[in-house]
Amino acid sequence: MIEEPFARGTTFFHRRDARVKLIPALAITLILALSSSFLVTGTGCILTGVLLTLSRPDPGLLLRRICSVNIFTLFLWFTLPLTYGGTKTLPFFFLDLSLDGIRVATLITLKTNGILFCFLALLATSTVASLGHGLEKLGMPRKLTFLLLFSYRQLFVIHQEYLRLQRAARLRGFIPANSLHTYRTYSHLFGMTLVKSWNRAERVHQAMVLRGFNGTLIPLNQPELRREDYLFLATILLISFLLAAIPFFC
Amino acid sequence: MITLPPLIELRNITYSCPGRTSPLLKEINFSSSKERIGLIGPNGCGKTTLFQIIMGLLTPDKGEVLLQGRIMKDEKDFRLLRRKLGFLFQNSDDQLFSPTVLEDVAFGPLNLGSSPEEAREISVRTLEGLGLKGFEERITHRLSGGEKKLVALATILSMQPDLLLLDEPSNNLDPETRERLIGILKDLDQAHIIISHDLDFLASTCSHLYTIEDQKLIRCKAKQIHSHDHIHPYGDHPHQHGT
Amino acid sequence: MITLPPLIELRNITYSCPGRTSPLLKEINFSSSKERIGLIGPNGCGKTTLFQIIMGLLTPDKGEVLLQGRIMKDEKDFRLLRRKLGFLFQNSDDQLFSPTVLEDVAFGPLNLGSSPEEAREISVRTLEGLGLKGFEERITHRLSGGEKKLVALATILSMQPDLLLLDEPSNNLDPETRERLIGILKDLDQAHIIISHDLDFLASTCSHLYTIEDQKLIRCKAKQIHSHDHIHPYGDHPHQHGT
Amino acid sequence: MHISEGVLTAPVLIGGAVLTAVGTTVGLKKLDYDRIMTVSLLSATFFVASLIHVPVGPGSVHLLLGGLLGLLLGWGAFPAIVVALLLQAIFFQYGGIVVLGVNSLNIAGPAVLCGLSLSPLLKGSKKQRMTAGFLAGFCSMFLSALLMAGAIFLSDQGFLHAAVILLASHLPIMLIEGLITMFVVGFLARVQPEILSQDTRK
Ligand SMILES: Nc1ncnc2c1ncn2[C@@H]1O[C@H](COP(=O)(O)OP(=O)(O)OP(=O)(O)O)[C@@H](O)[C@H]1O
Ligand SMILES: Nc1ncnc2c1ncn2[C@@H]1O[C@H](COP(=O)(O)OP(=O)(O)OP(=O)(O)O)[C@@H](O)[C@H]1O
Ligand SMILES: [Mg+2]
Ligand SMILES: [Mg+2]
Repeated sequence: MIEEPFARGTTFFHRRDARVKLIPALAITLILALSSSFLVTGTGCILTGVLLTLSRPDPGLLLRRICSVNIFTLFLWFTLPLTYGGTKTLPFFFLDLSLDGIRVATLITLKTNGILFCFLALLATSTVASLGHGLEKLGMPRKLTFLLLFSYRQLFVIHQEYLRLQRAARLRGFIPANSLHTYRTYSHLFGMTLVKSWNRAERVHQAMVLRGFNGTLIPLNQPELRREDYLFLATILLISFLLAAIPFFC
Repeated sequence: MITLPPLIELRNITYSCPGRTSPLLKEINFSSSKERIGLIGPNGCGKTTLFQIIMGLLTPDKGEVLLQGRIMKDEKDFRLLRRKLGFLFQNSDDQLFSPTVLEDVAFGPLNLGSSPEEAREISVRTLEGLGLKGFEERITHRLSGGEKKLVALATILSMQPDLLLLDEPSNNLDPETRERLIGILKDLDQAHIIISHDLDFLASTCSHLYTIEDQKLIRCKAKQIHSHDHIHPYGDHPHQHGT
Repeated sequence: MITLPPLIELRNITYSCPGRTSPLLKEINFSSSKERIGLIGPNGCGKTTLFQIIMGLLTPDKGEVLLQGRIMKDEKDFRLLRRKLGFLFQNSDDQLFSPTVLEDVAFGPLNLGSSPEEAREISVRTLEGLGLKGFEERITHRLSGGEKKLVALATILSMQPDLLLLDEPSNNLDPETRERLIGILKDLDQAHIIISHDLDFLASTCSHLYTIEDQKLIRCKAKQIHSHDHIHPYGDHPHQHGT
Repeated sequence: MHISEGVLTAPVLIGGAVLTAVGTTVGLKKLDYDRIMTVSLLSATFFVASLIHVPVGPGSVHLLLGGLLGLLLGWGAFPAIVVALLLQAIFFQYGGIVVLGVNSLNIAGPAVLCGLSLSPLLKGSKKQRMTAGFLAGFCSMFLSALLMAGAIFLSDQGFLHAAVILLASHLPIMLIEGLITMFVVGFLARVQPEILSQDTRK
């Protein structure tokens, strides 16, 4: 089942308006993504790690998330030290590992995880619904917001429909293997899900029309920003600023 | 004394499904103002189709739909009609499309021209009336089946319609929610037409019954609805209890 | 004389829904070989859940499922079980996924190792047995509700199971199809367990009834099933006719 | 099929973001509110596809089906894919906000391109339809992998070998995508041909 497990919680982070989390999340991500300094990325990783701890995520779940995101990093660790080239090498058993390759792989690992921590602390603590509205307030086109929110609403229905069909296939002795039969079966399961979604779209559209929808979407006002929100925004922006300024002091 | 025209009237409605030869509904005449009506009939006899015709979602081959004596001709007329009539779908998942309950309930009023504050206020009030206080920020897809049904009802009631068309509202409800819904429907001011296979449910919420037989809409005999017994409106046809 | 172990047996099955505190089913013991059993009970009492546990789709908190005296431990064991037991879903739309009827019915036999010719032959024969001759090339998605139900039954029968678990098979069927289904079930060799709210249907297809009450599976008194009347096995609990 | 954050340099990130913004704007322009539900639901379905794991060799891969979405929606596939990736970023933290532009471009660009160029074949014979399906799946995946490798290479020339390995490792996935897209197109043609012949692609 698709869930938003990190959004369930009542910490200070969970209670903040999505907007004041989106802006600093973007700032920190940008700083980390564009930096090539170990100091910045290392400090960033620690800072975002602290933020993440404050948002009190479920440890087991957190570990699984970190692992799944680091699969790509692992790929880099297996390839870059062998293929990156450069002049300096590090002998390792019978291999010559590229020092530059190791350096780059480390840097990317720091960046990836720093950004992941920042994401988990700031964005995963809001539901998609509130993030969608936050993004719209921050200037995302309205149609795109509605696309996001509508597909978010129907995602669960469609996924469950698919799972039920898959269960039916399993009950009829279907065991996935490397065969044309398997690929055809998956296509049929997915194709049926697609047909159902297509037809559901028609009915949901009718539901909108019945409620007076005639082409313009009127947003319902969102809660006002509170003092704590501004305080939160200022604090994290200050931290990001300091992070960005590190190279100028060292 | 001037007699007001009925709120809703059907005149000579004939409708055939695309791709079928014989019509599903044939020369149906019907009018209703402030009654509480139950509509029963075997599967596929055209009950849902009839509701869709009334709401202007399907166009009949022949005949007219009238709102307060005025013939509904085009989409613009039907927009007016849709403010007066609320249609509850058989499947609530098709009816709820906003992420949170409050947004979904406020969607109608906003489209009808309420300001965001008014819409919010109406929605909160409607939810309260249905015993759904505190549900405002809940995510709709995470609600239980019964809760979804009640929220779907709220999205319709917030538009303050004069007549409710409810398509199998007691389907898939557990006994408590079902009882709660009966209570709600009894307390509401609005008239309603309810499609259901659940005769007990109809007995407690409606004052008389219609059925569709041989493509015609027929009013059932009066006494049938008032007995709480096991009644068989389909007469001598093979019939089905339960379901 | 050696007594064979029962085809299916449940031992001390306890199951709680995720996120609920009190268990839905508690220490359920049951066994069946070649009987025709009806299972009734109010909405949400755990009937469908019980079927899912038997099929290995849900794992109980405690207790075991046994097939012919063998404890089913893992997915591999349950794969064996699923050849012997056929499960008809409450909603046929969840069960049919191939483009045409023939492909859907042949899917099971193909997975069980039949050659394409054999699978086709078995499927054609199964469809014929259900009075669905000529349906082979029809698009499953476009069938009527009743036809879908019968095709879903065919997809299960083509795997030649020893026991059928049918979850509300008469739901949403019109009276004729329902009668036809009763005839089919009476003629089949297989034993079955049928969940239904439709007591008439159970009376014509089952020899005895079980119900789930207070988390327990209880066998109903013998006479109840033979009366064609409106019986209330739930005793004094609030109950619901229809739906 | 995602590049995680931290690999790409500023010019590549900005380039990707700008092109994605353009593609999305075009897609949204062509999308009226009558069709927003269809696109939303297909976007959600596309997301669900990414949760489906099919076996390949000893392991398994998840589906992408960008080519299929391109065939069904044309330009509309662009915003649909952006939305699906945004949802993935939020749900699973695969590829976040900063790389969203590049990742979307990598998947949606080829999807729209293949969709628009191959969709006329859908109206043809069964053979043509199957070919269109296979090519849409195969080529859009190939182009996506190529773009992904290109983006990595452009960021840092030292990544050349890693990029080549990445591209090669996607070869079986391209085949699977081609086959599955072909079968799904076949399925739709039989079960609900209106979906393939809708005039929604512009
Ligand atoms: N879009 C369509 N194209 C062709 N036939 C249709 C279409 N929609 C409905 N039908 C057919 O019209 C008939 C009436 O359908 P309708 O949904 O009105 O029945 P109903 O009385 O509401 O039945 P139920 O009790 O099962 O809800 C059915 O036989 C159905 O197959
Ligand atoms: N995945 C789930 N998570 C939490 N609760 C669930 C889940 N599936 C079912 N339930 C709950 O378990 C209970 C039993 O469900 P089940 O489907 O077995 O009932 P049933 O007896 O088949 O009812 P019905 O007659 O309505 O089909 C219900 O209260 C339901 O809400
Ligand atoms: Mg209906
Ligand atoms: Mg059930």
